[in-house]
Amino acid sequence: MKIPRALWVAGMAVTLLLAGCSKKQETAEETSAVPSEQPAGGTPVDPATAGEITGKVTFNGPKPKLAVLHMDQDPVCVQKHSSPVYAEDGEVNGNGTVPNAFVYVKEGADKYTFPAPTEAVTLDQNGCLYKPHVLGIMVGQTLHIISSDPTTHNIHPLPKNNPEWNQSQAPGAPPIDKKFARPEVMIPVKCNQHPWMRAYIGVVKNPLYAVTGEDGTFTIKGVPPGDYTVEAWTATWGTQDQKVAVSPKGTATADFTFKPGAGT
Amino acid sequence: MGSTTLTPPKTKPPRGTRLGKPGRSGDGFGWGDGHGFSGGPGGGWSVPARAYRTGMWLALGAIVMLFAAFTSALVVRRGISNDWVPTALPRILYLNTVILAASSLTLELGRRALTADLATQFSRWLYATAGLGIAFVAGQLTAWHQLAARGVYLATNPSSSFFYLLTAAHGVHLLGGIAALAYLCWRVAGFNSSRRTAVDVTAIYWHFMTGLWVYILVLLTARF
Amino acid sequence: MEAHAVATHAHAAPTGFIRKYIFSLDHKVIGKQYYFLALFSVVVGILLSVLMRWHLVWPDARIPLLDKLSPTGAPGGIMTPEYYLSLLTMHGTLMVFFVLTTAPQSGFGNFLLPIQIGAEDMAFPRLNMLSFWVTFAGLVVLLSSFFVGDGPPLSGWTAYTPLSAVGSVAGPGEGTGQTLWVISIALFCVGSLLGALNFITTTLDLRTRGLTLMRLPLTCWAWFITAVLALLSFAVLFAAGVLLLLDRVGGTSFFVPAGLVVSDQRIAHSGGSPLLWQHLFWFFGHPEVYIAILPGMGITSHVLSTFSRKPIFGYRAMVYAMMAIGFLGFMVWGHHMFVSGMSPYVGFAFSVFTMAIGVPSAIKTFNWLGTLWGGKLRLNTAMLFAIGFVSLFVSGGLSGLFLAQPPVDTNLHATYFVVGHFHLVMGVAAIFGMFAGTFFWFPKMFGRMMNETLGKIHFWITFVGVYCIFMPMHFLGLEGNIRRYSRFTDVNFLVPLIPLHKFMTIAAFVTAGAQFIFLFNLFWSMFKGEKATENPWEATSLEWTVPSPPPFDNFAGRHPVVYRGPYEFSVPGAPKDYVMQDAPEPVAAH
Amino acid sequence: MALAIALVIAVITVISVYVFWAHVWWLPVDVSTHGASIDHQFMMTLIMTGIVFVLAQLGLAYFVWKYRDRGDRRPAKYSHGNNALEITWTTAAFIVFVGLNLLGYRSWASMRFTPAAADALRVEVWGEQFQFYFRYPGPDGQFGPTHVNLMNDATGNALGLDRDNDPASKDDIVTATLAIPVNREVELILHSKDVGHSFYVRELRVHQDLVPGMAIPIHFTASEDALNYNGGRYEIVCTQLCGLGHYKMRAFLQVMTQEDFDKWLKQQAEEQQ
Repeated sequence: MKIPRALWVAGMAVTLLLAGCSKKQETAEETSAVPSEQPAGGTPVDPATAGEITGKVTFNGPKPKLAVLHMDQDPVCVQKHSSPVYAEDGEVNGNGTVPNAFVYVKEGADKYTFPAPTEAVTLDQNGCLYKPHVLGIMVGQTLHIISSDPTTHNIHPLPKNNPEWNQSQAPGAPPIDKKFARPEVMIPVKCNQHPWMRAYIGVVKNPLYAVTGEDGTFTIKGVPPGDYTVEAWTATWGTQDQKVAVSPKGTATADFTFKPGAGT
Repeated sequence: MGSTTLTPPKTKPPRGTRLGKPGRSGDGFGWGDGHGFSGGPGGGWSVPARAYRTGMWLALGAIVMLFAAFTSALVVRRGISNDWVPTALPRILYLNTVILAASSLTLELGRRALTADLATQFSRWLYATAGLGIAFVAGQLTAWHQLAARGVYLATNPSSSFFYLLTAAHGVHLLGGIAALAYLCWRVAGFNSSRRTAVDVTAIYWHFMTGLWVYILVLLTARF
Repeated sequence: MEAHAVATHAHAAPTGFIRKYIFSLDHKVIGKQYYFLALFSVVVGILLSVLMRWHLVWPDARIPLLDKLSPTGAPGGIMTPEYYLSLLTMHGTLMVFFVLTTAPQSGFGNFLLPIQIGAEDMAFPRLNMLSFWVTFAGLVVLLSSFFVGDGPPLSGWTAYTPLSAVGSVAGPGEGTGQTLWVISIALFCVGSLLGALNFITTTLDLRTRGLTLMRLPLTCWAWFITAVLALLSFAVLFAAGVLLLLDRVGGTSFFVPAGLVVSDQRIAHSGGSPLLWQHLFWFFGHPEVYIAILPGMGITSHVLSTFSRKPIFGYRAMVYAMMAIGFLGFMVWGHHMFVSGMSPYVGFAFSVFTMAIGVPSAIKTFNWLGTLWGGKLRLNTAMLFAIGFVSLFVSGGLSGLFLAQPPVDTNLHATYFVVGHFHLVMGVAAIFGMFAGTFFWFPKMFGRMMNETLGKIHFWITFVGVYCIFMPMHFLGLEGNIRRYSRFTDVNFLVPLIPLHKFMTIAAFVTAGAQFIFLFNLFWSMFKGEKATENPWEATSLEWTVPSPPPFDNFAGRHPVVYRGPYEFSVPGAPKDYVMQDAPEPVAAH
Repeated sequence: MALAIALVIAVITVISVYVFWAHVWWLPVDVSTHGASIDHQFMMTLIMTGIVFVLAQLGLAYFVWKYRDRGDRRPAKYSHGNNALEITWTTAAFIVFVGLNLLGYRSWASMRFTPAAADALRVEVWGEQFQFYFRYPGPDGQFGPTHVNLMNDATGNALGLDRDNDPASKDDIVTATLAIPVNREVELILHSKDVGHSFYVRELRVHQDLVPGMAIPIHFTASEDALNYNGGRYEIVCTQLCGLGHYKMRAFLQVMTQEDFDKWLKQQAEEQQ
């Protein structure tokens, strides 16, 4: 949202205004231009030969102690929970597996065309937490934001590559539908009114992504045969890459093990 | 208030004939107590020359407030934080200072020539002043280039922020002065020892700009 | 710039439409341009306040058409908190700058100052035109923020840093909207500085023969002192605006301290001072409130004296009081900052000056009452609004005495007590001044009379209405009702206060609706009003010696000569109950 | 018309005075030891301004009615004023206004000019969009350093403490509710992580901005009364416009007996170890 300095030096307010307008149009054009970014006449995926990538994400180290989230300031949030709520980032199961890791095909799938799905990805605000905590979405796909809480939230994604926005959603207000024009892993989402609330959105160019479940495992389906670089992302320990080869109708395995000290 | 000279009675300021109503002579109205009033009923009406001086002094008052605000910001900013790194000023600034001081001098010489009704000399000094003014601005731009070449930009540290801010603010005001000088050069033939309000008013501004620059230089170099 | 203006002054009446009405050099046209700019702004500003009041008491209500205006600001017509704050910012900015600073000073002042001092025009007509168009550009830039990015900024008209300095991460509207806001204010500063320079020069140097300073109408004194305040304070706001803009787009750190983490994002600034912004802003901001109210005081004095048919009581005391207000006005800005983290010793010193500035205000009030005392009051609409001004000024001024004292302010700071105080004393009081001025000078400006019946209906609803809106704010303040909250449902102690808020909102709807009566009266009278004579009010100052409306050069080549002060009413032995300022005949008593 | 305006002004005056007089809306209960002096100064101001308000408004109303143009031949009084009167009311106003302010000096001085006692309970207050956090120094009495790169609300480390590496941080207790013992002086040190906020507890008569880049100390003592109202629970609200969530930036203040406070603190400490 920064305006070029040269314009300021000129001091021409009207010019600035135009800059503001043209910037807006630019964004709109980019959104509409997204499909054409895909290589023209790219290969469609043949479902008959597509395989899958599975694996699990583990953490090898002392299990981090998760802090209790203090929701005292908003009684609505407190009432939604009967027991203390712990921070979600850095969560590790007893057997060392890691839920809420984002795994996606980083390289190797560019030659295929993947039209953005028409169905939306839903992000719910429930108990003053985001459900899900980590989610993936395709460029141009709709993010459908709803609230199950009788309190006002604001949804504030903090992207580096996409336009920032920040919008309140009162109880009973209509859902908010948004799209992301450029790939970005990951976009943190924050509610400033409940600052502990955090979601991560992985915006990717293809549907070849998954989020590890409660048991720390994941499955990426519909992967056309070929060689890929797969990346796993965690909120606490950063990312890891791995090369995998998927044979026709085959299942490739990619396990990721994170160690303490890495990451942010 | 600076209203030291009264309008010469029954003369029009230059250019008054262009848009003014024909056949009217200028009266020095305005004191409300009849000072400077010399026309009888039916006399003409125009703005007395002292109004331009008043206006100029007021403009300078506003500029003083502007730079006073910048100064207080500088003093506070330098005082409260520990991230202030003095910026070594390019030496060309001192040359620029001499150039600007010289331009004030040439302008004064020009005004003397005007008092003596030496038209050719007046125009020469006027051109010299404008030339020196442009040289000063060019020198300031050179100083910016030298700083930028050293990797010192607006946001590099607070002292460089203030350096660029104050030099730019002064430079913009000085450009106004150069525009006024250019106007004087353009209409140089219209001035003489009794028609000179525009020259005198410009001179007030120009000398003020010289003094302001010296003040800024002291502010930027002083260690306190 | 000055050099350019030299001698281009004496101008003939232009003939083309553009030179006559758009890029006019005529102070009367420019005055009307300012007046209508302010009128437009005040209509928008009131509309915003109605929307805000609506949302405050029915926060979940669907406001019709609002979702069309801003689909993200009011999804489904329900206003979001950020949109509320955007409207709040725009309401404050429009009202303070483009209404209160514009209409009483630049509007009426431009139209009347040259005529009242017997001059043909302002000293620098080209600067005058420039100052209007720069102000106009400022308004356009400000309003454009409704249509770009996230909409207008949400940092309020005070734009406290670092909220206003760190960009969109701090909230919606803090991106492009806030940048446009700063540019708009900078433009407004330039326009006001040019205007102030012109006013001062005109008053000092263009007074006609015999018009000594102590024979000036109090309106001229008010405009003059206001212009001095504007000249000294807007330059400082301009400087602050430049610094803020550099912090926003140039990466500097004047107002942003080190180590900020906004929305979990580290801010790459270091070492700036948020209090520096507050000091610079309020160094402008406090004189600004006097810029808003002084012209209203001048108009009120003028109207009260005229319709009391009495000389103003204590003319010199009035002048000195205005000078004292202007002077002390520069030494009290810290009273906005008692709880800001400023040194408490400095705070107390500021409070002493602030209490002292109440003295000249009291003097003025006593003198207004003294003017009414023993008068022969003609209670027309202009007079009613002037009386209303005095009442509102007293009410709002007295609540300032609470806020001026640091210990008392501790509990009232940033509550509705403050909102009630400044709306009464510098908001509606100043607007009552404008109404009085409009009814009083409309005949001179447009050559026709306004309708008195409509005027009185409008007065009654407005007078009672504003008391119903703003007096309860003081009660809310006692209860600790915080200002700038977009709803009162989320803090327990605010919930019981909502019924009172509902009462105020209804009063606001009625009062805002009553303004249509004024608008109708204004435009209807412009074309259909009764033709005005040269001096319909039997007033004494010079503008009533020329036709209504005045000719292009005001006095048609004539030079008025002034023989006496401006408020010579009911002079014993005089043939009528008023003596014109330019009447040469000797008068029995003086 | 004259009677109408006189009556309206009089009615407005009477209603306004009545609402103040009858305490229809009034100051909240005061539960601090210093609040009485503030309330006293408020009352002094209210009485003084009340008198001026009534006299000025009723005077205005009376003059408008009394001196209306009745259509008779009585001329208006030709007077340019009275210097003696001017001097009198100028002096009187000066003495009353400035004198009133000086009366408030001690109240302000006792709150602001002296630091907190050495044995006061020290608590840090941190504001951010849109939440208050409170930090107790723990048994060592030291507040550990805060690291901006570690500040992360989602991990519950809003203040950026490095408990593993900073010994002073290890026992620090961070809460979202401010609990304080009754009858003991409390010193709050106010910080802001992002933009300006303000700390206001109306019942405590405490109000101070949180300014980013500054650590601002304030001190107060909750009086015995504090336990008696609303279970000792009061609302802390933000009064400095800080962004879209300003209207709900709030926390609770819980006043407790010293024993309850010790227990509470211990429980918080256990939860965070």
